[in-house]
Formats: sequence, structure tokens, C-alpha cells
Amino acid sequence: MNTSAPPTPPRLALVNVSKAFGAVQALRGVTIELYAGEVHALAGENGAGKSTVVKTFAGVHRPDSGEVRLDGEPVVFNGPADAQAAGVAVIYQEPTLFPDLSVAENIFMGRQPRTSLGRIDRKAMHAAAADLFARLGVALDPRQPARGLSIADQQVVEIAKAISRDAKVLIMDEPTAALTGQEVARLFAVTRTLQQAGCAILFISHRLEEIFELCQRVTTLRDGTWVGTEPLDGLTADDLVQRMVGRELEELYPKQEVAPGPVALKVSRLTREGVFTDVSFQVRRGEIVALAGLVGAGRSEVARAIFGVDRWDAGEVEVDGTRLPPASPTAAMAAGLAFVPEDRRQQGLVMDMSIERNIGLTQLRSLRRASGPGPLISRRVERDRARDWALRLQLKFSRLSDAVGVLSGGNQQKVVLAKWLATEPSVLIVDEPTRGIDVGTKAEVHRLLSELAARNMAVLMISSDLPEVLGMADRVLVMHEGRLVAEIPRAEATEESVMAAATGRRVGKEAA
Amino acid sequence: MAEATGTVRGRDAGAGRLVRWDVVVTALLVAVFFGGVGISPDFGGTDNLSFALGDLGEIALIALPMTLLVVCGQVDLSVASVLGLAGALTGRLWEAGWAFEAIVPAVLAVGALCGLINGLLVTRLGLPSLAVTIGTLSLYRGLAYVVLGTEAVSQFPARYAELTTTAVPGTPIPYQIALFALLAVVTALVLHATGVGRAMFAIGAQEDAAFHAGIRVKRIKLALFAVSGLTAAFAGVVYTLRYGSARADNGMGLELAVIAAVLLGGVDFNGGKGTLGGVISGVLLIGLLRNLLMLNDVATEIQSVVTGLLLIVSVLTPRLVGMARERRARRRPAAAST
Amino acid sequence: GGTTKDSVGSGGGKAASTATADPNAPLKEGIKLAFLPKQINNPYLTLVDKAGIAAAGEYKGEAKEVGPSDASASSQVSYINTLVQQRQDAILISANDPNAVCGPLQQARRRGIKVVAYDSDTAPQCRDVFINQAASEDVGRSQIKLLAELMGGEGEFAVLSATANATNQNTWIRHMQEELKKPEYAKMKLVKIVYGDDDDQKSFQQTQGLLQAYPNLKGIIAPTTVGIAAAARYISGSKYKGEVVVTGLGTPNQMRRFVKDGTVEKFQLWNPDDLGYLASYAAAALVSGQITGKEGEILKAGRLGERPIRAGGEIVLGPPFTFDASNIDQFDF
Amino acid sequence: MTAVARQRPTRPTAKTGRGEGGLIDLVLRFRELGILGALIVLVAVTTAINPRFLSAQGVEDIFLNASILALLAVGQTLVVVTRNIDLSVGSVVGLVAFVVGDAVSGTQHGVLFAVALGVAIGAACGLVNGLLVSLCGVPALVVTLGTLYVIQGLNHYIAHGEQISAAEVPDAILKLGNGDLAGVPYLPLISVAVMLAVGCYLRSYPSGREFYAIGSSPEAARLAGVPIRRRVLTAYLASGALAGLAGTLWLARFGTVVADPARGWELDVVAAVVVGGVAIVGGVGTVYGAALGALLITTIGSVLVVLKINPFWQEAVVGLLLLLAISADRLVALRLARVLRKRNVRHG
Ligand SMILES: Nc1ncnc2c1ncn2[C@@H]1O[C@H](COP(=O)(O)OP(=O)(O)OP(=O)(O)O)[C@@H](O)[C@H]1O
Ligand SMILES: Nc1ncnc2c1ncn2[C@@H]1O[C@H](COP(=O)(O)OP(=O)(O)OP(=O)(O)O)[C@@H](O)[C@H]1O
Ligand SMILES: [Mg+2]
Ligand SMILES: [Mg+2]
Repeated sequence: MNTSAPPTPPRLALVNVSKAFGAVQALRGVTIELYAGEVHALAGENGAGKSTVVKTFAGVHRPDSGEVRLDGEPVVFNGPADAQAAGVAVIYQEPTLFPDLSVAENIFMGRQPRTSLGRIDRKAMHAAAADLFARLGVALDPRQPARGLSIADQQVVEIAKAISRDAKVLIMDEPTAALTGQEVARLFAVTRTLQQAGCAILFISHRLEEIFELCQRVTTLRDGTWVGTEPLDGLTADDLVQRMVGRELEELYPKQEVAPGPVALKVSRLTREGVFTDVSFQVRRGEIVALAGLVGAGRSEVARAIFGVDRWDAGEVEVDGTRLPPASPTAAMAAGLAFVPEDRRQQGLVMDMSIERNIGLTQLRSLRRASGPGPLISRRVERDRARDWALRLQLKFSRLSDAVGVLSGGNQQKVVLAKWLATEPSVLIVDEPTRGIDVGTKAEVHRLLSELAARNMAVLMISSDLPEVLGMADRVLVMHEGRLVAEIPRAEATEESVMAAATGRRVGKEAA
Repeated sequence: MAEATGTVRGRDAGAGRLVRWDVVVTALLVAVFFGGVGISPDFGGTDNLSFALGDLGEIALIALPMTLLVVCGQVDLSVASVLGLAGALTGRLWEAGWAFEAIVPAVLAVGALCGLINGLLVTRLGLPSLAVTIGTLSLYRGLAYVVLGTEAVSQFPARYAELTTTAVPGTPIPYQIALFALLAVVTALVLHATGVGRAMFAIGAQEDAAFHAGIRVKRIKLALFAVSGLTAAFAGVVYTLRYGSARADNGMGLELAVIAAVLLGGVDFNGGKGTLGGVISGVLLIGLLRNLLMLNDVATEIQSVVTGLLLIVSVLTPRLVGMARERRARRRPAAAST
Repeated sequence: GGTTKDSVGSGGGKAASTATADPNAPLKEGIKLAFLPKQINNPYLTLVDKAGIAAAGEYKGEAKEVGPSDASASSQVSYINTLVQQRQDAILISANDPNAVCGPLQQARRRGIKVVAYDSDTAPQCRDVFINQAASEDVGRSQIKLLAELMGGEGEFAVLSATANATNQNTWIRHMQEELKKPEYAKMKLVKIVYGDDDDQKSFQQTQGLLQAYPNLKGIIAPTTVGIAAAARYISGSKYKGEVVVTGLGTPNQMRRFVKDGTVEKFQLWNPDDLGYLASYAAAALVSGQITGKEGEILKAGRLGERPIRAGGEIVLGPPFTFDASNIDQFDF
Repeated sequence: MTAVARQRPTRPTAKTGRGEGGLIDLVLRFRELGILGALIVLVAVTTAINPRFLSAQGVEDIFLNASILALLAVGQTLVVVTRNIDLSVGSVVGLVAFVVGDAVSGTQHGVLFAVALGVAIGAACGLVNGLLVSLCGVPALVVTLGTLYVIQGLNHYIAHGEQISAAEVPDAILKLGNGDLAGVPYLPLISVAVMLAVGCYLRSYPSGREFYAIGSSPEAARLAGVPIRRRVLTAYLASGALAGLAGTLWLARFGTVVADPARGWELDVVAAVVVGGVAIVGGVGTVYGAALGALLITTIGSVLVVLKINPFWQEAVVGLLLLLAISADRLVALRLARVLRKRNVRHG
């Protein structure tokens, strides 16, 4: 294939589009054309403007200047409904489900199959949803409410919703961020089917290999400006990174070797009935221990119980030799624990609150102490500390007093990290720390974790990104169906050994 | 309330930066005051101001903890009933021959207990506070009737009664308003300049995130409900002394007046947003406006209409200005590109 | 009417009685007076106040009605304060609470404003005179007499009152209970007092509950205009019609339908027009110095003739009037 | 591939077990059953103590009393489900009852006229609320508290101390409030019909589901292209119109109307809705639950009188029972969630 575009006009295109949010210029004269039968990739760092492009296509944002073209004709989308009517289906970066409604209703909202009387045909609707899930290779109950679904399952529902529309254009903003393996493979298979049927597809991911596997052309954005559109054939990952970041990238997994110190976190026979059973392990200072497993294996649940946001039924947790009371995050923090949760929108951040306040939220006491005598917190101290961390994590923001909600996904993740690192914990638990983070920042986060470990912090890392697990961890703990089934030292940890344990074929060393 | 959606209200925040709700209300307050002095010479008089402010005492006092609760995404509708119960208890104990100095702490303790019960139901069982306090609104008012029945007790010690009906010497400011001013400063500092205040905003905006940040969500809520009950009981004592009459139906329906003042002050009922300054302006605005209307013989029904319109206008103005600005902003670049 | 020992207390310290009355002083012109009813939308008090305002026209005074929309003492207090600021010559008040309005009324009197209580009294030391629609004792006792006559002197009955705190209601009920102690009522039994809060719907529901709770109930006294109408309406539409006697205090317009359909045989009330008229003249006489509110003075009340001021500064309108099918059509209020 | 391949363990879904599980699911799916249970217990106990409670007259009274509240609760449910609230209903009922009463007094206007006028006035009030909330995007609580005051003031202004007396209201209209069809009074018939219609619409029509979608997540609803403004406006219109209908029925039932007769009812209505299992944060609940809530609250009121509870205790007991009802419902839910979680162990 060469660069010359097919003769027919693009299905959907942005032409010379600019968009500003207050002082932030999110897009500057961006042009991007989606052709029928092609999967187009959109690459760029966190905050480069990818999601803004998506939302402009979706009719959520209206361009300040420039235009949207449908089949070569300029159109104005006055809201998502218009875009949907024009045949555009969108998977947004953050799942947007109705928690109180069933999964099937979530998928078919507004387009439910009807009986002859105009009433909703629930049976048909559930069957159709079950069909979609079968195509995607997941076992979800269409009747189940969306509340309580894991991020991964929410993402699956979003995908099902989009592909059920039989759209002319499918736009996917990081659909795979929470997915892996089977689900990703299935998603790709479904995507290719749609592509063959003549659908125009836009795909966004921070996992470059996915882009290479699925897409034909790529458009790169940097700071809201268009860098280039080119075929992926003949492009290397480094070229792509070079275009996105504008510089060469450092080593991705800069693991520093450290001699492990004393035990910092000790978990003994921890059990939460129906969720995980009899989990025991230790993490030493200076060590990075990864917790691996399949979806629903209970990794996040263990982490939540250790930190005290969920109650455990039996067992105990010690941090630096102090036993933690059950179900008290405050006590856990006082003992030196920090926890970066999986779901940053609900649990990690207060979306309506400013960046500085979010960062300060975990250290109210120390901020007060730093503000001098008396119970008051000085705004200057608060802001200085926030700025300090924002700079250290290379956060992209316009004002510290802006709501975190307006930051790009990756930058939000950085704020969560900042908020916890600022507590100077002795044990850091991170659940999917790099989900939705661009390659540059990912390296940054990895360097940071490494450095923290080197400075004698104990790190427990939950990640679904296997290279990350293998690259960063000193030891890999593997969970399967709520039990710890294997402990694999760095030397023996390979994709095969971890997978074998995670799927229940015990290959690694048996856990105690 | 209970659950935040994580919706980005960023654009609203941007539009509201220049025209803030509480600023609108404060401007209205200033306008009403000077307009009032112009229209009616009696309005600005020491006597009249003193009456008008004194009349606001209970609402103003209760509005303070209510603001904190609403910032936390909670609400306490039982305050007026606690006020009534406190009054009834004061009357019953006074009749039974207790010393007034002993009655006050006892009544305050009961008030705090009432608040604690609200708080426990909300935090332990995870019930919505609106539902719980609608229930206790009936319960506490009923208990007030149980305590005092149809009686009306009067003849409280003049020493204390005078404190609620006279002004601080040399000023038009009644003692209860002076106390309110003091407490308002403390509350404002707590809300806007301490860690607990930060925590309250976080709880109101996104409770789950606040909990994950190690904030003792339940404890803070519980404490606030208790303080709300305590304050309402104190207001009940003030009310009883001010009117010189302890009755079970004291302050019936006052809760809506308090809520109206808090909302008028620009506190978001969904939690996580608001300023105490706005609430103080809101309380004063409602009180002074009512007084002004009454002085000019405007019928009660019109006063009610005015209060209602005020509420609507105060939320509508910033909103309409924001919408107009947004539209203009959208038109400008579009015009530039053509 | 007999003596009214209940509403007087000991007479106590009467603030304004130092001045002496000049019975022959002319009524001043341009007197500013304000009626402050329990709440402005109480139909009965609206009638009273209208008559009072009309009466002010006869002596060229300026009268108005102001008041809260809820029947609470606290809102009345705000109004009193405002009336003081407006420098009215007299305030006429139907008090929601005898004591709660006391402080501000006394302040008003210190500034030379005359205070007349009507319909529902304040504490005696806080007003100059009280215009009593009927001596409380008369009301209580005559209600029992009326009921005994209608029930044939025996059976269970209940009282449907207004709010649990209403002063006049409670006084009347107390007199009813005293009257009941007389031997001729030995077979009558007051089984329950319930409160309809002067709320039509609540009174209706309370009536309903009473009849279920007391299967042998033979009569209901509702000494409040809202209550009697609600009780009568429930009975008239239920199977109890003709079995359960309803009586009490009501206005003829409200009750006409029930008298005609036989639900209610007799009920009582006084003429609200006369009450307002009398109060208005009393205020004018006070302002003009014709009376001061001392016992024994005589109020010259226009078409109503002369009324003596009784102990405790009370002026009584007259005994309650009994309405029945034969006379109800002569009244329109 | 870079990511860990993951297979999903087959999860025990809530549908697996019959028997015990079936019952749990039933209770979980139909939360209204809890309230129904409370109601049945209350009625049973009361009847055991005083059999006259369940006499024909007694039952009729309760249903008559509950009808108007239930009608309002149905309207309120529509609004609350969209994560909004309508505090103005009480004052709308009052306004309509008075204005319609005034219009028909001394005339021979029929039921149709009265209902049409009442619904029109109510809908007009609802329209104002709806436009302010949906179009201008101002908080519902503030707006409807504002319109509560405004409508109340209007009502007093119009009434001006007068009252509508039953004697002047045409008999045809009074018959609507007190008459019956084959022994069943009209009022509950109307309420049940409205409840079924609205309930069916909310459950079985796509646009009805959108009310729940909006309340469940406004943001998601916007992205899904749900016409939020139109639906919220509809909810307020319906709530207003039902309040108007309720106002007319009020007039028909009571005949005598003073200014603002339903003062304070907004809290009763909200209480009924909440007790009926409609989440105040939107997205959850049915009109059946809300109507049952209204019935429960009314029944509590009647029961207390029938059981000869000291009137001073009545209000306290009403509050206490309300708290018990919502607490019990909540405790059952928490318990069931625990049972479901632990059941995973046995199956997994
Ligand atoms: N609603 C908004 N208000 C203000 N600024 C916004 C808003 N939405 C996006 N932005 C800003 O626009 C820029 C582009 O954001 P966008 O979400 O498009 O980035 P992205 O490329 O999707 O990043 P990521 O990879 O992290 O998802 C960011 O600087 C962001 O802060
Ligand atoms: N047996 C089950 N039935 C229903 N839901 C389950 C079950 N097991 C787990 N889940 C849900 O799946 C989600 C994922 O579980 P968990 O967080 O324990 O897995 P994880 O190993 O951390 O996987 P993830 O990669 O999603 O974080 C949780 O929200 C949990 O509620
Ligand atoms: Mg993005
Ligand atoms: Mg997880």
C-alpha cells in the first residue's frame, strides 16, 4: 500500500480543526481522515489531544474552527445523538455506563428490540446481548446490573455497545487499556470483521504493538498539533515514539538492582470470604513484588483489603512490624502504607476538585504541620508541595487550581501517583499504575518506582501488563481464583511460567 | 449526594469563575440594604436592624453546621424538630424546678444525641440522609409533644431572656447574632482553611475517593450530624427565651427556611461546592428583605413569592451569564475563521 | 354569662392602668390601627377583621390587616415589631401563643401603642383589653349541654380539637370536663381528645380513626370551625350518619349543607362581624382615652351599645348563638 | 502479545440456584416486596387488636386517604428517577384545589371541566419547573423550593382568606371524590390506573428506560444521545399534571378547601417515594414501590388512631416506623449482599 489515498472521499474526517478549553489549546489545525475498510491509528502522548479528536468526531465537542466532514460533505454534530444518527459509534476512553441498569440495557439503550406493540422485547434484547458477548468471547450475564463490574468488564460492555450499532464509523479510545490476552484478540478479530465489511475505524492505544498489529495508517499528534499521517508499513516502534515524543526514549524498564532489606509488609493467611482465601506473602524494603493473575483472580481485592478499604474476614497484615486494624485506611496510612487504586475516576481522584487539593488530600496533617503553628493549612504550602510533585512527574497542566477532571487520562494518573508518593510511604501498593499512560510517561513511572525501591521503599505492584511485570518485578506472585498459587523469582519469571500459574497449571514454585 | 458520578463539570467551573453565585447573592444583599434605607427611613434604624437581625438568630446559627453538612453531600431536615424538642425539654425541666444553668447543658446533650442518632443511621446503615432526617423530623417533633403536650411554659429567668432580646450595648447587634458572627468565623476557617474542611469538600464531591485517601468519612459525617443537633438544640433554647414561651411546636417548618438560606448562599446540594461567606449573605439577604417588605406593608403572600423568586434568580443568573458567554465564545472563533 | 375566673389569673401588674379614663372624650380621627390575626387565611378571622376594618370607617380611622400565612407565634412577633416601627396607634391581635407575643407587645405599649386582644387572648399583662367572643366557661358548658340534649344524655363521645396548643381550645375543653362532673351527665363519658390541627384533611382522618377505635361512640364535639366541618363531612358520607351526633363551633355557610342533610342538628357560634366591630371600637376608645382597660369602665361600641369592662380587662361579646335548621338561612358568613 | 492472556473463570451468576437462591433473587429484584411485607404485618397486627380495622369502611377509608398521596408519589417517582426532585407538588395541589374550586363554585360545570382545568394548571407549574431545570440546568432542589414558595404565595394571594365551601361545589364533582364504581371508590381506581400506566411506560418503553438512564448517570446518558432535556421536562410536566389531577381530586373529596391545604405535603411525598425504594440519587425504583410507600405511610397514620395510641405519641411513632421501614429494607439488602458473596465460595 502507498500513501496515496483511495479515490473515494473519506467516510469521516476532521479538516483543520482547532479546539480550545479556556487557556488550553487542545487541538491546533488537526486534519484526520477515516476511510472505509481501514483501521486508522491515532498516536500521541498523554494530553496530546487524542480524546479531544474522538469527542469531536462523536459530536461531544464542536470545533472552534475547521470542520467535520461526513462522506466529503461538511456536517455539524449538535451532540452525540447527531453523530450516532450519522452512523458513528464511539467507545470512550472512560467507560460511561448506567450503573443501575442491566448490562443488556446498557448496550441497547435507545435502540431496544421491540415487540409489535412497541414495548421492549426483553427476551430478544438479552439474547442479542448474549450473542455479542459470545462474539467477544466473554461470559457476562446480560441481566446483571452494570454496577460492580470490574473496569475490564465495563470496557467489554462498551465494546459490545459500539459494535452492536452496525456503524459506518467505529471510534475506539483506548479500548484495550483494561483488557488483555483473549479479550484483546477477540476484539481484534471482531474489528477486522467490521473492517472487511467496510467500516471506517479509528483506534487509539498506548500499546504500540497493538497499533502495529491492527492498523494500516497512523496519525500522530503532539501537543494538539498534527505531526503526520503515514502508513505503518515500514515504520518501526522507535520511529513512532520519535514522532510522538519528539526525542529518543530511555530504557523502558530501568530496573535497578537492590539488595532487599527487612520485611516491610507481611500478609498472613488473609481471607475475605467469597473473594480470596488464605493469602500469605511478604514484601521487603527495596523490593518490587508483582501480583499477577487473570481477571477476577482477586488481586485488586487483596490490595484493597490490605489497605483497609474492604474488610477482611480472617488473617492479619503487618507493616514494619505493626499489626493493622481491619478496615481502616487511615490506620494503614499512619503505618506507612500507600495505595494507588485501580479506578482513578471513582477512587483515585476527586474529579471536581483542583489538582493541588487532590494532591494534598492524603497529607492534610503534614500540610498543617508544615504551615506553622495552629490548625490552619497555608495555601502557599499546599500549592508549593503540589507544584513540586507536578514538576517531578512532568504533569501537563495549565493551572494547579484547575479541576483534575479536565486533565487527560494519563495526566490524571500522574496526579494519583503524586498524591500518594507525597505521603512518603514505606510500602507502596499500586494497582495498574500505568493504565492509560503513554510510553514516555510509562518509562517515567517505571523509573520512579525503581528509584523508590532503591530508596528503600517496598513496592507491591498489580499489573496486567506482562512485560511490565517481568521487567519491573523482583518476584512475581501469581493468583488464581482467589488463592496465591505461585511465587516466581525474577530469574525464573517468563511469560510461560507466569501464565501457566495464572491459569491454574502450577509450574512455578508452590507458594507456602 | 451519596454517589458522585465523576462527571467533569469543568466547563461550568470556567464559566462561573467570574460570576459566582455567592458573589451575586452578596451583591444583592448590598443592593437590598442600601435600597431599603432609601425607600423606608425606618429600615436602617438601630431598633429595626436589631429586630431584623435578632429574628434571624436561630436560622443563622443552624445554617452554619447545615452548610458543612450540605458541603459533605448530606442534609439534616430534623433541625427544626430538634429545636422544638429542645424548647419542650427546657420548658418541662424548668417547670420541674431545675436550675436554668443545669437545664442548658442537659438540653444540649439531648440535641447532640438526636444528631448522633441521625448520624449513626446515615453512617452505619448507609441510608440517605434525606430519608433518615425526614423520619427523625417526625420523630423528634413527636417527642416534643410527648414531653410537653399542649402546655406552654413561660416565665423564664429574665437575666437569660434579656440576652436574647437585647443588643450588645452600643451596637444594633443582638447577642445571639454576635455569637453567630463569632461562630461563623470559626466555621469559615474550619471549612476553608483546615484539613477537615478539605476533607469535607472531598467527601461531598466524591465520597469513595475521599475514603480511599484515608479520610475518616464516617467519623466526620457523624460528628457533623452531632454538631448540627447540638446547634439546633442551642437555637431551641435561644428561641424559647426569645419568645419567652416553651412549646412543642416551636420553630415548625424552620428547616426549609434554613435550607433555603444555605442554597441561596450558593452551596451545591450535591455536595462538594460552596462557601460559608455565601451562606452568611444568603441568611442576611432573606432576613433583611423580609423585614423590608414587611415594613412596606407588602402582604405575606407576596413575601413568599419574593423569597421564591430570589432563590430561582440567584441560581439562574450565573447560569444564564455562563451560557451567554459560552455562546459568545463559540461565535468568536467561528467568525474569525470565516 | 358567669364570671370568667380562668382567663384572668390574678389581674397582676397592669402596665398602662395608671392613666385615668375620660369617658366623654371624643373618638379621635385618623387613628392608625392594625389587625394581626393568627394567620391571614383563616376564613373566620378574615370575617372578623373585615368587620373591624369597616367599623374603623365609622370613626374615620385607618385600619389594615397584616399577618403571617402560618399560625405560629414567631411570625406574629415579627409583625408586631414591624407595626411598632410603623408607629401604629393600636394593635389588635388574636394571639397564637399567650406568652410568646408578650415581650414585643409590652415594648409596643411602652411606646404608647394600645393593644387589644381578640378571639384568642395574650397573657393579661401584655394587652389593654381582651375582647372575648363568649365567656370561655359559657362556651365549654353550653357545648356539653347541647351534646347531652342531642345524645339523649348518655353514651361515649370524643372531642376533636384544633392544635394541641391552642389556648382557647384547651380552656373550653377544661370547662367541658368540669361541666361533665355534674350528676346529670353521669351516663356520658368523654373517651378521647384528638387534634386535627385545624387542618381539614387531618381532622377528617382523625374522625375516621375515632369511629374505628371506639365502636360505641355516640357523639363528637368539635369546638373549631375547621374540625366540625371535616367531622360532619366524614359522617355525612359514611354509614355512621344518623348514628353519631356531631356538634361544636362552626360557621353557618360551612355547615348549611350538613344541617340540611341531617348530619348535624345544632351547632354554635357567635357573630364574627360583631366581634370585629367591638374590637375595633375598643381600640379607638383606648387611643382616644375613653377607656383605659380598668374594670368597671364602660365601652361605648357604636351600634352594639355599651359593654362593661370586666375583671382582668375583659369585654365579652355575648353568649354563643345556637344554629339549627330553622334559623340557619338567616345568616350568611 | 505483551499482555497476560486472561481467561475468565466462569462466574456463578445470580441466576444459578433455584430454591433459596430463587427467593433471594426475587427479593433483590423486587424490593417492593419488602414494603408490601411491612404493610401486611402492620395491617395484620392492627386487625388482630381491633377487627374493625379491616371492615369494609375501614379499608375503603385507607384507600381513599392514600389515593391522592399515591398519585403524587407516582409523579414524584418520575422526577426522582431522573436524579431530580420536585418540592413544589404540595403547593400545586393547593393551588389547583383552590382555583378549580373557585371556578366551579356555584356553577354546573362537570367533572371533565374540573379535571381538565386542574391538570392544565398543574402542567403549567410543571412546565415552569421543567424548563428551569432542564433548559437552564439549575439545581432542581433550589428551583422547586423556589417555585414552592412562589406558588404558595400565589395561592394565598388568590384565596385571600376566603375558602371554598362544599355546599357550592357541584355535586357531580363531589361524587367523583366520594362515589364509587361497583363498590370501589373512584379515587383509588384513578390512582391505580395512573400507576399502572406510568409503571408500564417506565418499564417497557424505550423512552421510559431513558428516565432511569438519566438518573443512573447523566454523563453517560448525554454520551448515549439520550434527549435529556426532553425527558426531564416530561418528568416535571407529568409530575405537575399529576399534582394538578391530585388537586382536583382533593377538591372532589373534601369539598371544603382553604388556601394551601396541602402545605407540607412535599415532605410526605418524598418520604413515600423513599420508603417505596426509589433511590433519591436517581436511577432506581418503581412507581409501584412509591405507591406502596404512600399506602404504608397513610396506613401508619390510620393504625395509630385505631390502636388508640396517645395522640402525643402519634407523630413520634410515625417517624419511628418510617425509620424502621427504611432501615429494615437496608439491612435486608446488606445481608443479602453478604449471603451472595459468601455463596460464591461454595460454587467457585
Ligand atoms: N473538558 C476539558 N476542559 C478543559 N481542558 C480539557 C478538557 N478536555 C481535555 N482538556 C485538555 O485538552 C488536552 C488534550 O486532552 P485529551 O484528553 O484529548 O488527551 P489525550 O491525548 O486523550 O491523552 P491521554 O492519552 O492521556 O488520554 C489536555 O491538556 C487536557 O487537559
Ligand atoms: N466470582 C465473581 N463473580 C462476580 N464478580 C466477580 C467475581 N470475582 C471477581 N469479580 C469481580 O471482578 C472484578 C475483578 O476482580 P479483582 O479486582 O479481584 O480481580 P483482579 O485480579 O484485580 O483483576 P483486574 O485485572 O480486573 O484488576 C471485581 O470487581 C470483582 O467484583
Ligand atoms: Mg485520552
Ligand atoms: Mg484489579
